[in-house]
Amino acid sequence: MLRAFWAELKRDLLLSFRRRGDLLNPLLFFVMVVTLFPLGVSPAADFLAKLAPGVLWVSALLAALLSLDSLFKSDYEDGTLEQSLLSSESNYMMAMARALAHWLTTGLPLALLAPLLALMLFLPSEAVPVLVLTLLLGTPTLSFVGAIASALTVGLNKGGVLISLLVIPLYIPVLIFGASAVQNATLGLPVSAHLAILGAMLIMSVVLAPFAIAASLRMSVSS
Amino acid sequence: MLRAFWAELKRDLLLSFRRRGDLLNPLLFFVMVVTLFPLGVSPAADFLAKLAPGVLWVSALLAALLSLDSLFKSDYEDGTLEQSLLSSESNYMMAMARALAHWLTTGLPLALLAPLLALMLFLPSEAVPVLVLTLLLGTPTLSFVGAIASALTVGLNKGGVLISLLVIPLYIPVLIFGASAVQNATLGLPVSAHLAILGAMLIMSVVLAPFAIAASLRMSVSS
Amino acid sequence: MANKSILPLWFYKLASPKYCYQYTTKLLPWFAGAAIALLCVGIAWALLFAPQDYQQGNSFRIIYMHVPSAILAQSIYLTMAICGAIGIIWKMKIADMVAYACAPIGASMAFLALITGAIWGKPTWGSWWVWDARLTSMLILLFLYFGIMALYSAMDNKTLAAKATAILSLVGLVNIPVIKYSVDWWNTLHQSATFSLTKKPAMPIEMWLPLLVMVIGFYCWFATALMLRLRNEILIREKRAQWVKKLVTQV
Amino acid sequence: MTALLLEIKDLFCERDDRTLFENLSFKLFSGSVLQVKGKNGSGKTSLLRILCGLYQGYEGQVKFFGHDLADDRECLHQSLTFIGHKVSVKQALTARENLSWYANIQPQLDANLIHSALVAVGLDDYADVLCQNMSAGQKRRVNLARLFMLPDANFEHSLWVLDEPFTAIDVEGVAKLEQRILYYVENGGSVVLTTHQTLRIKTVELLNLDN
Amino acid sequence: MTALLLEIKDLFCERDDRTLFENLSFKLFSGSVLQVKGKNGSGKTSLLRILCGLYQGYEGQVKFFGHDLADDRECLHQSLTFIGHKVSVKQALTARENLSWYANIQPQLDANLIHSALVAVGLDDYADVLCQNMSAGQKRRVNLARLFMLPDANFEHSLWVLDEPFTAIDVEGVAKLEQRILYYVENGGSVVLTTHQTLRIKTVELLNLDN
Ligand code: HEM
Ligand SMILES: Nc1ncnc2c1ncn2[C@@H]1O[C@H](COP(=O)(O)OP(=O)(O)OP(=O)(O)O)[C@@H](O)[C@H]1O
Ligand SMILES: Nc1ncnc2c1ncn2[C@@H]1O[C@H](COP(=O)(O)OP(=O)(O)OP(=O)(O)O)[C@@H](O)[C@H]1O
Ligand SMILES: [Mg+2]
Ligand SMILES: [Mg+2]
Repeated sequence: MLRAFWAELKRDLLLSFRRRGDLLNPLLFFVMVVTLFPLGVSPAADFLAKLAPGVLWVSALLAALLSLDSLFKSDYEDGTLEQSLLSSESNYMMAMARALAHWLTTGLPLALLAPLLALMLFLPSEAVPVLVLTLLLGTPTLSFVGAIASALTVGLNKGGVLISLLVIPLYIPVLIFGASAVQNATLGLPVSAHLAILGAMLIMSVVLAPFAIAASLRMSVSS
Repeated sequence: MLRAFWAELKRDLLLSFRRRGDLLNPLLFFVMVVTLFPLGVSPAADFLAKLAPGVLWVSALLAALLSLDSLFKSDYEDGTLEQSLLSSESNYMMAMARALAHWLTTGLPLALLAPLLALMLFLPSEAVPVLVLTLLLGTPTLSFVGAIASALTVGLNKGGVLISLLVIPLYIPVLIFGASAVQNATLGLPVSAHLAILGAMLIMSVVLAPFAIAASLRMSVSS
Repeated sequence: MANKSILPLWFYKLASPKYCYQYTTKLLPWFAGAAIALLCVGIAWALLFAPQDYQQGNSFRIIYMHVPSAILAQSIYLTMAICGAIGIIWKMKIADMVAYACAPIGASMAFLALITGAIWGKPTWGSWWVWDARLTSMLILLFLYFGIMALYSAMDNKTLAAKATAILSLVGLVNIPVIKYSVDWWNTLHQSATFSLTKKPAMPIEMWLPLLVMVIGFYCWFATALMLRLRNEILIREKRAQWVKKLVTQV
Repeated sequence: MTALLLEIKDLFCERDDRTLFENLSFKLFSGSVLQVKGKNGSGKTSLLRILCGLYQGYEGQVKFFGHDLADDRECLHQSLTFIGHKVSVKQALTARENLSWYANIQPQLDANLIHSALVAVGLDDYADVLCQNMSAGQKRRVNLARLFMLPDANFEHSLWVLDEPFTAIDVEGVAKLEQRILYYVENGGSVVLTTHQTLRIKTVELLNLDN
Repeated sequence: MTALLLEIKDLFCERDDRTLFENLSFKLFSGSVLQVKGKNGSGKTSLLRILCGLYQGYEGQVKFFGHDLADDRECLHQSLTFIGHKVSVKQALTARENLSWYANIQPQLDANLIHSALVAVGLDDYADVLCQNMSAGQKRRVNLARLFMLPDANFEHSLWVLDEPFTAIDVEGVAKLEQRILYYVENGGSVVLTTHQTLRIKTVELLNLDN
């Protein structure tokens, strides 16, 4: 069981290493969305500081969302997806590996880069650890839940927009708790309840989502 | 010359009509990004009113950007793109038709829907006509400029993130003038200079971008 | 199937489109009649006889549309998700069709709840819309409905589409408790529950009774609309079955 | 000796309101080749995908070693190698990397045979070339190399489902592949295949989908 | 009568540091068929794409009717029909819609012949079926239908470049296609093609890329 898990994980990481750009892209996207706000809205420091938690979280979410489209697409098109599903190894583990690889190449680098961007948006420094923590807890949920939507739509050759439609309602709870935890931290309020909820969502999605992903993939392939 | 233009335009519109959802999707995406902000940042009306111009413009920009990825991708993969380029009709017109079809199915509906969302974000009603006008002037530029990036990257089978990287720097001027025109309108300041600049960018991009698009497509196909 | 029957026989019977079609032919007039009667009585009672609210005056009367549609929007989602699960587990075509028939009705209810809420919000809270937890989660519900409908219409193979939307609606189920308990978990502008099995109603009984009538009337209306859509869907999907051909030639 | 591998009963399949086949029944015993014949669009690919559990739009029964496919696909997938219309090769990986991934997810294949498989399909010079830099036929060969990675010990109980395996392959390659199929079948393996070219293997059962 | 259609001089092409061909020179006169032969990966597709102006990684000269391809592709594109490895058909359009799009962007094709072309490739029943609901061979046939949309009057000066046109096509379809090619060539058309199957057309010039 673990053998297929490692094989899939290794393959996905190798693929994104081959296109080295891909590893950098979510980061750069993140940076740019963050820079769009001061430009579009207002560059005043105190105003930005108030915006910062929300903007950082929203753009992390969008970065995750943007990369979802290609998660299973190329595997579907070149036929390796159906070969994965024909494996006698468990499809649950395969799905888990794919979602994990997605997080390792998008969510994780985002979370690690966040402090720098927080600085650019004048987020009070006492809120920075909470920001990183919420991103570390929240972005895997985004990857796992997003992978479900990606799996559902992979056979439909639509752009990423249908995925967004399916996925944003499910992302909103994560966004609310993540952003308001950071907001609370800037005001010196307690955040442990928020973190606990984020953690609970994380566990739920890591355990349950692979079932839904595997089932959706089997369905998408069967046409 | 016009024959190929109409044939390509008709084909693209027919394709997006076939997947009826596709016509609706950018709109729904737009709606959802707009709703993310109040959730992530703050639901207070006066705060939102100040944010509104920027948020509306940023999300229109993201909606346009998200759909760029699939603009030439499927044509490249199924080989119809090389057939288009083998046409003895002018490639300039073909490129123009593609970019126009993109605008008709994303930018235009966005601009028409914007007043509703402006309401939800408490944008002062006197700024709404300016918002629509700037979107009508600005979104075609986004489509035409975006199509260049899409054409450049189509052979590379990367996700949409590389496109974002190329395109956001080019989108920033549009964003700045668009958003600040709306901002000015909320404050009762004149906006004609901004509109003139947006118009100039529009004309420039409609006239020049198709050359760049056609050349990039020829390059992408040749590998 | 009969040999591994852990479920009652009618459950399997209902799974046959033909049986289901005939069964709903009998039920339909009853539900339609009940819906019309209850809604007429409810509306007349609500608009003409129920007392004015001492704070809000007559504007509160929109509650008689708002609350039933809000409740229904959630119940329909639940129905849809449960049918989706049944469809996946027991591969029952009828369950898939019910789930499909539910989605647009539910979306329209969610939309109605939002609109009536917004109209009501203007006089009471002073704005059409606030970003309150309950309102927001209701909006998410509407989006979920849209997503489900978009996914369904995007897929050509309807068996697969049913399976896909079932998975999605099951995942979206997490939103229902959030809507329900948002008013308790966060202190918000919005009212907390009026209907409860354990507690006495918080509003005067003469306001509350017509609301109850309206709610039941809405449920009957939902059942009617569901059956109509379901029967339509059965005919389309089974168009090559012998009994459908006979039925069509009779007309 | 020859066990009943695959049993199809009363298979019915329609797509887009066109009936592809109905009342289709046949049995496949281990050690034999079944060639599915038919015109373009007669349903060969659909049938092959049903046999692999990749398509569920059918009625009737498909049994592999007595296990109904609708309930238990595990058993089939332990023995199956499927080659379809798609390349099934990751473009951004090298030939060797693709094959070692296959060896990991399909435990019936043996990772130690990768090199000899590459030699067999004539790609030993291209082992470390990215597949995106290969010609159509070379990509196809990488996919076919899986057939050379099955150790002889696993031939029995094993099923190959090959959908037009000779597409894009040159004459010499076709001959080599036919040889391999023959060797495999003679040692207890079973094959279901389609092709529009004339097979030089003699002992083939035919199933014609045109009627 | 037979004009010099295509003239190749000293063509050199390498990909990934492997020389595919060098000092390649040949002439093609109108009314003839040139079959490019070679093993998988010998450079057939690369050569055909160079001839169409779809690949620029070469040295040497390619002249079409005296116009050098590097300077003027207009002239070639007015006469060219290229069928490559890819399906070249939009999945979300019907067969008819695909062909009428082709007729618009490639004015040498005649939109009035769409129906008869569909009949010729045996897809008259599928004219209004979305291509995504077709089998591999049927999609391929939609693409090949273009060869039946060229009016006889345009045969002269016209060039078909066909890269393995028989892929996925059944026996009957191959025969029909060969017939069409023969008819076209006899009436002044010219063809450059590759295939791994044996051609039944007799009067073929060969160009072998293995050396
Ligand atoms: C667009 C805005 C609004 C939305 C989306 C909304 C949504 C909801 C929802 C989901 C329920 C829950 C029904 C249930 O499950 O029990 C509800 C009930 C209710 N709403 Fe609203 N509402 C909105 C505005 C308002 C306004 C402005 C008022 C009046 C001040 C109001 C008063 C009530 C009352 C009295 C109930 C019944 C409480 C209950 O039974 O739970 N709502 N609404
Ligand atoms: N995109 C590419 N980038 C780099 N090298 C390539 C690319 N495509 C093909 N090659 C190399 O060029 C050589 C010739 O490829 P080409 O596709 O022309 O061969 P072919 O004769 O058409 O083969 P086949 O019979 O398999 O279609 C091959 O050896 C391959 O390795
Ligand atoms: N995705 C699909 N959706 C609906 N119908 C389809 C789909 N794919 C194929 N069909 C239909 O099913 C029939 C059989 O297709 P199938 O691919 O099984 O044929 P085939 O025998 O493999 O043909 P070929 O020799 O061309 O590969 C065709 O008539 C086609 O129209
Ligand atoms: Mg086939
Ligand atoms: Mg080739």
